[in-house]
Amino acid sequence: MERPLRLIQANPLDSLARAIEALLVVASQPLSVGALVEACGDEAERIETALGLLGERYREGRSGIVLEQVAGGWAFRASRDAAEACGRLFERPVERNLSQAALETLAVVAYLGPCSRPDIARWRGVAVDSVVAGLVERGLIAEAGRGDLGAVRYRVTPLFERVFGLESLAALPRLDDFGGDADELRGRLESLAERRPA
Amino acid sequence: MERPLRLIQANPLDSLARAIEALLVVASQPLSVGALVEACGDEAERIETALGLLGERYREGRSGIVLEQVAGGWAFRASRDAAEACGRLFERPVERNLSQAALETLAVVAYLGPCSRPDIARWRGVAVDSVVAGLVERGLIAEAGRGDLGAVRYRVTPLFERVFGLESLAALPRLDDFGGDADELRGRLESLAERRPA
Amino acid sequence: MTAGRRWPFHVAASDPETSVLLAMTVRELELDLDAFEGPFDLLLTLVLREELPLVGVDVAGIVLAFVERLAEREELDLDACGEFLVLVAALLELKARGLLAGEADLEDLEPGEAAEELARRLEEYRRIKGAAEWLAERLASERDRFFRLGPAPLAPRGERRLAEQDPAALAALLQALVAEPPEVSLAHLELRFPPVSRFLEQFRAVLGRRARFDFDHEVGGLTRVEQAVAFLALLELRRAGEIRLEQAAPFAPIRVSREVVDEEVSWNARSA
Repeated sequence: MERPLRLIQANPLDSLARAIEALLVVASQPLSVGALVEACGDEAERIETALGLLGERYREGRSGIVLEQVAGGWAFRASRDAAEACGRLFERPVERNLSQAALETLAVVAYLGPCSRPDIARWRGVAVDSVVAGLVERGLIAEAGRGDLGAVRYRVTPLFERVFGLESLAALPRLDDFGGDADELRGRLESLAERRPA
Repeated sequence: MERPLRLIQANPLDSLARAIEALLVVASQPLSVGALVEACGDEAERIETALGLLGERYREGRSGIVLEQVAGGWAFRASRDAAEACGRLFERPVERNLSQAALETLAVVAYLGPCSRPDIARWRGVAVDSVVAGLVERGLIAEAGRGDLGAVRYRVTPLFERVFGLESLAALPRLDDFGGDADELRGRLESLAERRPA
Repeated sequence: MTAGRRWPFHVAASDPETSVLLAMTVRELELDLDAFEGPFDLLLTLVLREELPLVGVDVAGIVLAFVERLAEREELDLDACGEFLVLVAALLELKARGLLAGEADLEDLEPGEAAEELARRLEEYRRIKGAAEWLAERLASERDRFFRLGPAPLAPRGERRLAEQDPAALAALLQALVAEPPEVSLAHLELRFPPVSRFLEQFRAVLGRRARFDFDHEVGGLTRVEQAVAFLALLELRRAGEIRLEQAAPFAPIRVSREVVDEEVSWNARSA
């Protein structure tokens, strides 16, 4: 705790550099000098000098964190030395399981799609916005036009069929008591939704 | 800023520590020792030693980037000194305007989860649908399967632990330690009684 | 008991010289609770219309507000205290039933056991409130802790891959979703209290036939909860200026009579 304090006094730019470090580690996109000026309440020239110091500190071969100037401004990235480890971190996840919410939503869309978010929410009895967004992002469901009321409807994708090992949707297992009749299923879900307590 | 670097270079764990720095600066969420072991292809014990070195280097008062143990893993955050600068640039959408109802619901789910909306309603004594939907939207709670009666159950997320700065749910105070306010109420009544004119 | 007893209190007037001693009824007692802010009688009305869940209402807070008001006074108004006690007792009974509602096995409990169960639940709720307070304080102390949400700007974009899944899981989940839910117990319905409107209509009908009636006579044979609701309906009618209430002495029968409307005053009120 003692040393860096003395260091600050020795270098007036040090606390500015530390503020910039902090901003860069929190940012979700590169930060321009203008944004740093606004955040630090300091002059552009001093910001640039501080960025120079940080570039020296966070550079390839010296640190695992590397400061890089890109189109939109400045950002931290992983050093090239760590590329292999980063590759494992980001590519590793062959995810075994989908969440319960994701599976249930997929079941509804697979058996009863195309259907809209309000349909799915009503039938499942919970809000589904973030689950649907997640499934779209993963490419398991996709938009399939709009319904009568103008709401975007969704269907499952070829990737879904691949992941679930299905030749086509017709190969989905039958439900007991429902001979593959989607209308009957839909009717049943609607009547359950009506009776569900608010 | 010079000194800690020499410390890392002098140490045989240096390249491991740099790989961990790199992983942490790009990771989307806190990384567990297990995840680091897998990504770095190194032993847990060495990973932990390297984390110790990094904790020394990236600590409050010494660096703008701070290493913290949170939500079951390790993550970088901004130093508290830089909070003002960060506040000018970044929103806090997750925790902004958390109502009393939202906090009580979070408390129920954190301590007694997984639990369903009817469970939470019973604890809080009011309908909780919109509060629960809001917390799901913020990512502080998530679905965790269905209970015996078919109701969706919820648990708190790692983001909850992160926002509240908890190493894990075990870091919450014991529920039994709350509830001393019966005495406080009695005290307030007594002090009022004393103030009453004879 | 005298319904609508005036409850005098001092108001901070803009000019202290002309500060007047205003009178108010217990029902106009101003409350500032977590769940509710406003006069006591509005709280009662909202509770009876089931627009405000009573379980969230801090009855101790109401008692404190009343006692604080009492402390501002020079002397004790026993009648006002009596009215207050009746109203709070009714609220507490309704609240107790609300807290105990929804569990079929509770009706089998002995009164002593039920009281214990209620105390246990209140204690649990108090703990959850305590935990929520702790979370709020924690949030405040962590306000200067910033971290990134989402991926880093220059993070590698790894492809998300999913292990092979079993389609039978989908069928099973959908099957569960279309299954009839188990029979819901209706036992708790017995614990519900009747709507205040039922008594409003009943009392208006009686006053349509007769100029006055005895409250005790009308509500004899009803349960205590029904009597409490009937009493609140009475207060509601008096507040609307439809009836006049008289009581010769504390605990004497409450006499209810039609309010004689002053035509001119009511015309002025409408045009204002």
